[in-house]
Amino acid sequence: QQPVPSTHKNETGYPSRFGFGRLATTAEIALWDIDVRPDGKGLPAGQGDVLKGKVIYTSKCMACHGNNDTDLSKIKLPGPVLVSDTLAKSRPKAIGNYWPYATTLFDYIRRTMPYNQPGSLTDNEVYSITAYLLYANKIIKQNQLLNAKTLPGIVMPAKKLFIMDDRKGGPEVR
Amino acid sequence: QQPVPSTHKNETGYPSRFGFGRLATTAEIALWDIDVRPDGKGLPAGQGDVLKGKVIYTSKCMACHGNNDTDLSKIKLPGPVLVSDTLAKSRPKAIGNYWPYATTLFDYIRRTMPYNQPGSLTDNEVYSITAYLLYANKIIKQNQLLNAKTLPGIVMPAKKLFIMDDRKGGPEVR
Amino acid sequence: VNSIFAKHVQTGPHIAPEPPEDPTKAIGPGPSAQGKRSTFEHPVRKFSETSSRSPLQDFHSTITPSDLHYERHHAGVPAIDPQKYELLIHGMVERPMKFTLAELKRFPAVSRICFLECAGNFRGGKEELTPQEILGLTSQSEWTGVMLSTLFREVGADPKALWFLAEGSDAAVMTRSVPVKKAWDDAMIVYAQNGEAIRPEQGYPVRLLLPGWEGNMNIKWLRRIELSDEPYMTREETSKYTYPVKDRIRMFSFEMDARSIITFPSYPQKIMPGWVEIRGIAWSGRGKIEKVEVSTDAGKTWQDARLQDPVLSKAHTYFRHLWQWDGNPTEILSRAVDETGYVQPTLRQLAEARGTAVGGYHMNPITSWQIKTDGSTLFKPE
Amino acid sequence: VNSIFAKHVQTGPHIAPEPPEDPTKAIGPGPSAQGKRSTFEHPVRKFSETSSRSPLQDFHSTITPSDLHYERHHAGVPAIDPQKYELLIHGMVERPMKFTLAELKRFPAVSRICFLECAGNFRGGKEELTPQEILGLTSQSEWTGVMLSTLFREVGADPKALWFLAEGSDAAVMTRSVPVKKAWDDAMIVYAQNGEAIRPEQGYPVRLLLPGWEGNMNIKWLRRIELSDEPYMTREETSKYTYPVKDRIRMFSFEMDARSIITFPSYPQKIMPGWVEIRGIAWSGRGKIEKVEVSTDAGKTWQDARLQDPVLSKAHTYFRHLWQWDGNPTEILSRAVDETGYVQPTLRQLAEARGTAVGGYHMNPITSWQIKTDGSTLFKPE
Ligand code: HEC
Ligand code: HEC
Ligand SMILES: [Ca+2]
Ligand SMILES: [Ca+2]
Ligand SMILES: [Ca+2]
Ligand SMILES: [Ca+2]
Ligand SMILES: [Ca+2]
Ligand SMILES: [Ca+2]
Ligand SMILES: [Co+2]
Ligand SMILES: [Co+2]
Repeated sequence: QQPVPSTHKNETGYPSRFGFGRLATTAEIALWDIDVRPDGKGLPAGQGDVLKGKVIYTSKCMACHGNNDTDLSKIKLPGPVLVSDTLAKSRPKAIGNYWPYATTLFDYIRRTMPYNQPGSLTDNEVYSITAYLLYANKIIKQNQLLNAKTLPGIVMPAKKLFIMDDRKGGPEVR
Repeated sequence: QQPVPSTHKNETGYPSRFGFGRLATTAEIALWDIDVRPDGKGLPAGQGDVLKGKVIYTSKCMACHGNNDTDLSKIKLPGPVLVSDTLAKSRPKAIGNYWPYATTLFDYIRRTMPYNQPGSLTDNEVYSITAYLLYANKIIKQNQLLNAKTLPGIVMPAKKLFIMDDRKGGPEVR
Repeated sequence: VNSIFAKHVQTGPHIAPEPPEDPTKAIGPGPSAQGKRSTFEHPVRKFSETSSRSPLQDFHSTITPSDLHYERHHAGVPAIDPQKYELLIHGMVERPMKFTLAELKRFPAVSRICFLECAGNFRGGKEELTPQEILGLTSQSEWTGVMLSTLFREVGADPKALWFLAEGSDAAVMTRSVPVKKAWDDAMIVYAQNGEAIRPEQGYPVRLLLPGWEGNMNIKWLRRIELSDEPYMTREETSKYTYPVKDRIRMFSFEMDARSIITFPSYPQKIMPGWVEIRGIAWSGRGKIEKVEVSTDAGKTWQDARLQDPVLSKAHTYFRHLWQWDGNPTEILSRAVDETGYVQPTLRQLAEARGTAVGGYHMNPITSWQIKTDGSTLFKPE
Repeated sequence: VNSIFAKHVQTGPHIAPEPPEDPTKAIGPGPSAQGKRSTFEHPVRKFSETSSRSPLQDFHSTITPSDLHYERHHAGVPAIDPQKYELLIHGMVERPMKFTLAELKRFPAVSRICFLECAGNFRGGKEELTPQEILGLTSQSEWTGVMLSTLFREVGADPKALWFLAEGSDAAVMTRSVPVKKAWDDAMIVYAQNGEAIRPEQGYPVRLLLPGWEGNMNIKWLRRIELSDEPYMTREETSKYTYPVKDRIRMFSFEMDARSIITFPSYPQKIMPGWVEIRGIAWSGRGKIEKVEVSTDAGKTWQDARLQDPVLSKAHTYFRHLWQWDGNPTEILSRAVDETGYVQPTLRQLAEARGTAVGGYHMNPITSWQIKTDGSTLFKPE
């Protein structure tokens, strides 16, 4: 399953270029190119910290995701638990025990949270919330600052558990 | 294209009978078995004549199909012309010049005319209307009675024109 | 859409609500019991009082969405209660029998993708015609039902039976005579279209399916089959669906002859110089499409188009041909070749073969589109 | 229909007007711009706030009617103006480019029938479950669009690119990493579903199609593709769509493993002693279905079912098996074998291979139905 470079020959009989479409401008690309990779590529300027993150989390996220004090046996949250290794009775796949990359947290929150106001957070807010969630999940210290330099360096507890699927079809059941 | 008897072998691997469905009763068959073949099979008891037919035609059919006096250059009829070799300027495919079997007229009128009251005519009415239309198209005499015996004997002018398609595919364009 | 039809469109007004500037910033409606088309898309049949035509120019592949299947009715669409429905098979059989819909569904089922086409499909006469207007009386579905041969065995069909009458339960009580051989070949009694129950306009709950044969014979709302030693000479097979061939009238032309039509570019579409993929459909009632040839120089030279896999027997087959348009006016044409070796003829060839009174039914001439200097496309009437 | 869903059915009340006693005596309504289902038929998706399931038990063949295609949304269905739509391809390319919908349609088009399936498809736990409830997160369409390889050549994809990110323009701005090799194999950018424009719920106007790969990767409302030398590790491919295998978590399981389900007889249907045609669908994300075996004695013996032609790669394949039920209680099962030689496993085999925490995604166990003495059918939860 590990991808290999493909030096692809054009065997379609098509011309290699049709001339449809147009060059995209740098500004157009920048507007949509919001992804963040594990190596930090795509992380914006700016930074955040745990305390600011906690404030934002409490006002913009907690209603749906709860916090350490939320008693999951009493209420059903609209969103998944984000601080899992505390009061959660079951063992949900959550940040502390399941997410292999910290950059994913930044990427995901920035592109689509809060659920009811997707894409409304500033980059600094996202850094801060990410810091808070990593702290609440006991992955970073309270005083750790998050920015494009520090975030990719964080090693998540679950990272070591992940393996690529290497099945290739055939009779074996795995 | 002339069909041949098919002594069909069951090569499906299915049983020859599944046992689904039930025998139909004679009454059930009689209720639906309204078709009439060129050899007269299917024609009911009863009879009709041209004069009765003209009266019925005038009250139940003429509004949609016109008569000899209808000026087709002035009005557009809701139904096809049924007496074609008279005032009709164009040469529509009609009873006098196009229909190969008289039994078809009986069968068709009985099953679906008048258009707005399909299946409402008695067998005697259908015999009479058929007689009138054959007369108006100069195929039978005014005093000819129509019934299960006489109707299949009528030879339509267009009969000799009809040929079965005998194309079988292949390169020939015919 | 043509305004005369737009009035009747059943999908509501065509005013789409203005979508948000940035769809990533607004949550959309959630899942639902049945989906709807985008408010920006309005494919419609063009309909008259007796028929409606599929919008061939709007289709990107060969399964016709069920609600856009062409129609030809002789007394409208009957309403039939599936609980009360029964099919009667009688005549030259050992056991005249009735089958309920539930019973028909218990027999072994078969699915088949094939086209239907009205034998009167073809209209010309002016330049401003769309593929829908020229040739829209054809559509394709995935049909499911029981082989008619299975039912013929169940009732004990008399080997001496040569024909059967198929009869509908619409107000036309539509009837056609069919050679029994078709039942042993590939005729089906179908109750499903594109996976679900047949649509009312296509014969709900049950129709006859005669793959490759003229649409009218595929009796909808089927209620009765009678086996016989001779044909019935019904109105549809004598007064209609027959046509002049020299000094005679030809009857019982069952198979739909091979044909094709380019659906892109076509009127009123416009193309730009450069690469253009010419697209269309081809089909034959006699089997598989062997090849489709395309000419971009008014018929002087022809090239083989690519056929979309899988190529199925008696099925609409999508073809595509890449063409570099230099901006000069020209004519583009397609011609189908089927597996029997039949080559779709020109109108002139048909007239030579059949005489000058040619027309009406079973007309399958090559059709041609004129490309103008500005890239606009017009039908070329002969 | 289940009453909790009937409330939301968008097709209006289910009260069919009483049809006439004899439909041959009453003229019906004429042709129309768009057809409607019979008032006696109500196939519906079962939907929650985030997904809806196709009514597999109602289907007689393999093309899913577009309005019944399963759904899985993460932030609802966005409204997108096709005139404003653009697809951006950038990253490791010679020329970052944008394509309008009209431009995408100018490229050579390809059609392909294939299934989509949510990697989380499978629900058990009780006896009163329909095929729709157990396995309804799969559907099949005839898709049309441009090969992604054609676009990759147009932008000059860097041969060193190993992955690409595909991104949607819904409010989830859904992203997945895909090996570039899939683009050279068979990935497509599609704009048509079953002949017409893709339905909004399936990604209108444009989605990514990765034949045989888990549904979530087939990004809907696609707006951006970025070529890269490594995967992005998005939330969907790390926190979701991964699953425990012994003491590890397996990620990047793209292909949907071969599976099958009997859709007739199934809960809550009832059969009668005598001939019964067992029916169902089988599919594999790795290629063609080689065979489907059916057992009518709780897995002791197996027989090959008949496969409906044409058997297509990465496509729902209908199977049918004739069985004479003697009226005794039993269990019926099906198992799919694909062209790689993979045999659909039992739940026990999966648990042995993956450990006891097995579950969640990519679960394709053989499913079994219990036939009771009265002919009623119940799911058999393991
Ligand atoms: C109105 C409810 C709501 C609010 C407010 C909300 N979320 Fe969410 N969140 C959700 C839902 C629902 C999901 C699951 C979405 C899905 O699965 O597609 C989710 C998913 C997530 C996830 C992924 C969890 C996982 O296990 O995969 C993260 C992380 C997250 N939200 C963070 C936040 C943050 C940070 C905020 C505030 C800035 C926030 N959310 C505000 C509803 C909410
Ligand atoms: C309300 C209008 C109307 C009335 C009344 C009506 N018809 Fe018709 N008739 C039609 C139409 C429309 C057709 C064409 C139906 C079709 O093509 O399916 C037709 C077709 C026919 C045809 C076939 C003509 C052909 O060339 O194929 C015959 C014969 C016929 N009608 C006889 C009758 C008779 C006899 C009556 C009265 C007992 C009658 N019609 C009353 C409208 C009417
Ligand atoms: Ca990027
Ligand atoms: Ca790197
Ligand atoms: Ca009879
Ligand atoms: Ca005889
Ligand atoms: Ca027809
Ligand atoms: Ca999915
Ligand atoms: Co419109
Ligand atoms: Co309902």
